[in-house]
Amino acid sequence: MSDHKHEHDAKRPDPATMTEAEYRDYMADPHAFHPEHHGAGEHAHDGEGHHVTSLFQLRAVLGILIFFTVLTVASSRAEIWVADTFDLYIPTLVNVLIAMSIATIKAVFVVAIFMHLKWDNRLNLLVLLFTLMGVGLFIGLTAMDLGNRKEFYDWKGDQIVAGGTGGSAGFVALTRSARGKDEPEVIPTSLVEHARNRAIQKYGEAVFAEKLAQKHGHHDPMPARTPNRSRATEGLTADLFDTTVPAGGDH
Amino acid sequence: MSTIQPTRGEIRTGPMLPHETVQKGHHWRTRDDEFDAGKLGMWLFLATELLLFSGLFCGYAVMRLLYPEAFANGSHYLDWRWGGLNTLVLLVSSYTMAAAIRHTQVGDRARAQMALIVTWLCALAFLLVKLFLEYIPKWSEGKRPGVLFDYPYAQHEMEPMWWSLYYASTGIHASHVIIGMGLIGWLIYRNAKGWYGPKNYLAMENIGLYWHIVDLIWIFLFPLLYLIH
Amino acid sequence: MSTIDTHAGHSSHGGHHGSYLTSKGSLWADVANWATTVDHKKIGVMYLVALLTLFFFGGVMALAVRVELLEPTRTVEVAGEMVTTGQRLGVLAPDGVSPNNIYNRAMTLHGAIMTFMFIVPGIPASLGNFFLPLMIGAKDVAFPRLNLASWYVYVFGSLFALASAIVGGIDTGWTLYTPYSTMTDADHWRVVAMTTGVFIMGFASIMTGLNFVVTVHKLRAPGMGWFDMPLFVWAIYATAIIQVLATPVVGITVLMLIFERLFNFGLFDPRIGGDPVLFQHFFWFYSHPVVYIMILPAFGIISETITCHARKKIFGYKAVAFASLGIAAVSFLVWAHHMFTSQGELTAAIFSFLTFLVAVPTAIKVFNWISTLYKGSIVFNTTMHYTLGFLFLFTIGGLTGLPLATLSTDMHLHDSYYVVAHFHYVMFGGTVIAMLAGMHHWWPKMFGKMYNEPAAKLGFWLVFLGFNLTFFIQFIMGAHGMPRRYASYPDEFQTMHIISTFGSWMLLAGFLVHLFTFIHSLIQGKPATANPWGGMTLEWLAESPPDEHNFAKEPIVKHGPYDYDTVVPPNYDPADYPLPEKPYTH
Amino acid sequence: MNALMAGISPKVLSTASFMDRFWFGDSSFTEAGRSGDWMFMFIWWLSVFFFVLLMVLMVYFSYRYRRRPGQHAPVSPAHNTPLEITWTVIPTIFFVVMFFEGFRGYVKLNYAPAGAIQAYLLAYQWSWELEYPGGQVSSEATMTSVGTRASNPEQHFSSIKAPIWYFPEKQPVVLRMTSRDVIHSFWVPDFRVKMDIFPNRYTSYTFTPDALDDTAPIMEDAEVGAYRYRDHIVLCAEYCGDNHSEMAAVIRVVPREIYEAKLEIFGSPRGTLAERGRVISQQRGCFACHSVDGSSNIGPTWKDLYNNEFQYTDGSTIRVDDNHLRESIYEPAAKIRVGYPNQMVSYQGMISPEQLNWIIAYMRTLSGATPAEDMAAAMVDPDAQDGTQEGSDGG
Repeated sequence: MSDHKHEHDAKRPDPATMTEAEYRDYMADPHAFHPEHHGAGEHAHDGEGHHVTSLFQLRAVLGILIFFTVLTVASSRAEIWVADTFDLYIPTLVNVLIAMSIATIKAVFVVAIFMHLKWDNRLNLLVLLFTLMGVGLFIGLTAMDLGNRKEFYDWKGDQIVAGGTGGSAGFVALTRSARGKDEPEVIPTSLVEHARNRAIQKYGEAVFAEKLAQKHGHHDPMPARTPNRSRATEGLTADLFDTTVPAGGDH
Repeated sequence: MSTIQPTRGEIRTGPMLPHETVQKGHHWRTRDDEFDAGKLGMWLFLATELLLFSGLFCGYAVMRLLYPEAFANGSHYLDWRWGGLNTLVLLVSSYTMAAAIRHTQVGDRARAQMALIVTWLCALAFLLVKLFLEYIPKWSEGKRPGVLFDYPYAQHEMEPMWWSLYYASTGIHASHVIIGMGLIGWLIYRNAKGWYGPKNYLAMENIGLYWHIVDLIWIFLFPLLYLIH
Repeated sequence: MSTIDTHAGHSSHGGHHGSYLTSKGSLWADVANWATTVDHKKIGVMYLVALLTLFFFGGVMALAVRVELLEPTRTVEVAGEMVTTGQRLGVLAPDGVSPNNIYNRAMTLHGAIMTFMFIVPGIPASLGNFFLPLMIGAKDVAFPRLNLASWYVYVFGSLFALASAIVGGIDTGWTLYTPYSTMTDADHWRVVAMTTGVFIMGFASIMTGLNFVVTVHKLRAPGMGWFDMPLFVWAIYATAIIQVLATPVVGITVLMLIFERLFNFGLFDPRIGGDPVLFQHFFWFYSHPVVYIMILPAFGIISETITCHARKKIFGYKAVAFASLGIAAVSFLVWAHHMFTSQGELTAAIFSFLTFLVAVPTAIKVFNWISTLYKGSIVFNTTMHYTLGFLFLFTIGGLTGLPLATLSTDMHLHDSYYVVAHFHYVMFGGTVIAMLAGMHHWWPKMFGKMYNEPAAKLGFWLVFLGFNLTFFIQFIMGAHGMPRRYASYPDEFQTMHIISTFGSWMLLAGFLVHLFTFIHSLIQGKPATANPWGGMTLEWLAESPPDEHNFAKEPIVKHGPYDYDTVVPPNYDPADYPLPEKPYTH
Repeated sequence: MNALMAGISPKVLSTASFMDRFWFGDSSFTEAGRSGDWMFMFIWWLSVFFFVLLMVLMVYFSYRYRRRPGQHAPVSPAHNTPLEITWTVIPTIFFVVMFFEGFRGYVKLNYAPAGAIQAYLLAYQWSWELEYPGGQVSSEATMTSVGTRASNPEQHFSSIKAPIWYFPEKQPVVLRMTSRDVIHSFWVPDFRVKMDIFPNRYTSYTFTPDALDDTAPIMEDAEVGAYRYRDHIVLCAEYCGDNHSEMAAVIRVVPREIYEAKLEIFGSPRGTLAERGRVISQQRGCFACHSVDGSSNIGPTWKDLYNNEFQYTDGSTIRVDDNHLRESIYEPAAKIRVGYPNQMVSYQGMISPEQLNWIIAYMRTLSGATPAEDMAAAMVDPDAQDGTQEGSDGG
């Protein structure tokens, strides 16, 4: 680098004498700058060299975005319909992948056209890519830790239990808006159970059961399509291969 | 729709509008430099926004891996129609925002103003749907975050966690929408005064970028919360 | 053959207002002027004052911690009654509060103030703010108003955090680990105030970082290519990237923590099914890169001072510059080495490996600095004392990090005093010492006054020896089995703790000497010339102290920042620095 | 570590080298710990070498090339690619070596050989409770000499009783640890390992204490006679609140027969884990659908269930382990055995996690495991801590 710089010093252009367009080029890369290579018209015009997106383009993008929104909603409804009609359960992973791919396509259109990144300075694209890399590392490595806590002892990982394995409900003194009250309400059980108990107390068992049926009666019990915690799910779910007993949930 | 003609190429008498007399900052060499710097700064800010939300997405991913059933149940509690409506509203507002910038670039101040107002109204519509059709009914049913949870018909132990993440992510997103409304309102005011034109629209461009990021995050939140189960 | 265009003289510049320190007339006019200024130099000085004030508070807490540890706090039986002796801070405890709790609060405040409020903004916001535009020949940073806003946000956030300290302080440890931080002080808002302060200060950090990235990209002087930038600028640039990319994550983390405390959100709360290790991942994703936010600017300062005061071109410019970027990049990949004892084994192995990766560029930098001394012309002023002191202390700090990156030895040393000693060697022996080097190096430029060299050297020796006395013994203590954050401890460590506490007093004496020399310099110091050390970088082109708009005429760069062997420094008498007879060529 | 508490064994500097004493006070008392020490010493001497090299160069250059008035620095190259590559590659090689050696040591420190005693440790603010596989709980404790001022004795401990846990020499031990409130960390400096303890997961701590040699002190015990022993202090290394620094315990390594005699003395007041598991199963009505003798019923029999493979309706074959049992009890519908109806209801909230662990321990004995080598999930009962009734949260 600068070891041999002084040999070139004489040839270095003087920015003080440049036109504005030349100067812009020069600042972009002073070492590569050669005024004779600078053609008029490469850069811009009447002072503002920024891309003007045509209205047609914007409207087209809006149309595409709406189309993909409809598509993603449709795919999610279709999945439920397929499950109800054909007892065919698509694995969650596939759904996630489809929905996220569609969202990514939408995002690319927004970023490229609406946010002008297609015509923008490459540096801004670089900023975005580095950011996405950071996001990926953050989520990826954190999630990886969660999945790999039991290398030495089988029972070490995957044991996250509300209330803690050590104490469960007994010691939990969760308080509902405890602050500022003399006698905070202590919730001795899990939050869900506590809410249910209160409702049963309020309505009585029979009415509660009726209300519960009202809430959940209109749909089939949710199939337990869990990427289950004792073994990883492989391939499509049960009912594709074995139609004897539908794997219904307990609720 | 507008009686005011584009100003480009028009010979006009009278006082100069503010956007025609704007000078560069004293420490900039050219206005182009200033413009590029402003945009670069905005993109860096958008990077911080993405990373801010990445924390929520990370929490979502980890908790979903832990409690998939709770999250499946959770998405069933949300009505995809309202979410979808909000998605459309935000997409349209994103389009009008981009259009406003385009109109300003070609000097059509009146149409830009219309586009900005539509954008603002869309943001308002988004918030109204959010508040009156989502938050208030759900909250009053007892579907609340964390320890405030009081919904007796829950089907899974971890549903309070789902509501925590739902309220955290949509709430932080909604706060961005509110800030965006403030900024767009400011744009409308300044545009009415004639601050923006073909040579001076950096503020509009940057607020536009911000608004598109808000839209972008919703594009991901919508399927994650409403559709995947 | 000075080839930099020097001052064209005051007359050629129409709007010249004299130095940035020139009074506006009345006191009120000055206050109003400083409070509303967008001048990066004034903001830099304001940051410096705010930082040093907080450094003082954090230091007081550190001294309190050391005093507490003078005695192991033993419960002994006196006339049939159990009596606890030596609980020095415990006398401050109100009835019903454990004496240990007072120690825990002091320890937490020391950590929280020093990291979040002093050392993270530290060098970039003060010296960086002042010198980054000067060094690249700009009139100001890219967004001057944002710069001022960042100062106000920083002060506002600090006040939030200090408010929590005034009403009693928090006892969570600066790392705020859940679930302890969500359970402690359950009926009080102190923890929320502190975390809100951290959240607000995050914005200040982002604003500064964003500003610097854009400044470096867009405001370099004509002729200054990327490899003509001084290494301090490279370091600040790398730092700014980390600030922009890492800080938002701590924002969302403390926001979740605040929600956790207000509504028991559950994400980090094991009682509702959350995962406390997830908090640690969130926290360290920010707080490890932050270590490099702290140390990279220090590297930059050392690259400047060692070249200037050894009158020597930096050895391996590109290696040092790329090492800065390399460290910035890798810093995002090593966060979980703070959690070797808490996470899964596979993750631990991966992060151990990545941690060693970050050691490589750091080692390269140290080798390069020492090679720079070779065949130099080294002057032993205070700045050079601090520079060599930095090399000594930082090398210890870096090498003692190796057993912490190694999985098998970290299982023993983690969370012990060994770790405390290690990060003090890096943070204090590295960053603070480098900041002192930078302050002595640039003091004449910032305030136009020279300081008393013998007194400053005395200060150096007190700081240097006091620091080693305080912290070296802690390596041994930790390996012997002394855990961190202990208010009372087994007797066998008492001798070592006493030595450490004596060291902390010596350190205090050193800082008082420096405080004295600086104040003395402001009042009675000799006026400084524009370039008292014969530096080559652009800031020495400006007056001492610089003009309101930095340079009378925009400088145009025609040589590298460290061409001491071919160019006579600007604003300097060529007789003092003759060129060598045979300039080096290929 | 010495003199933390009354009655602890005096410090004996065994075969420790000078550097061992300088850095660690003594050499480690486990094989794995010594290999960690060796690793540390390797890094230490390497660091010393490089540090001295760099500092000698720095001081020499500073002296040799100090500024002399009127003389300009001689010109020298500003970079040297071979040199720079060298000093990049050499540290990298060392770092890679360190990483691999460190990882090997880490595996050694964390992996217990087969046949380890598995004890169950509960940490809470601010003490520990350890339960042996047979259900015994140590009744011996020693007063720490560290403590806090008793300004409010109701709220704070004036001094801490540190429990003494006996373990046999040369016997691999696995502690299965969890916490009741906040994060703690289990550190035995003599063993050179620490491991964090979390409120909602299990972590493990492994050690194999050395044989007691002649340097070990002799304890006169009225009940079991004189024996050699060696004490190792346990400290909490993760900040956990006010009395974090008083959270101590003692691991006392004794000959095997003394260990067994001690366990005999401690007794098993609440029965072994398996016994408790049988009682809980009875109380929760498990035997209405499940048999324990291999006979068929509504649900699968528990006889020879654990650690055997079965077919499931989703086509998979699963070896029944702790996690699977936990899932089957808390979410019975997730996996259905071929040939059995999906009829069981969830016992989430009815069987607490530690009761679940006892049931699993019981199932293990039905599959031929003995309590002593029981690797099944189990946990001390936190209720015992408060002296309240067992199973108060169940139905």
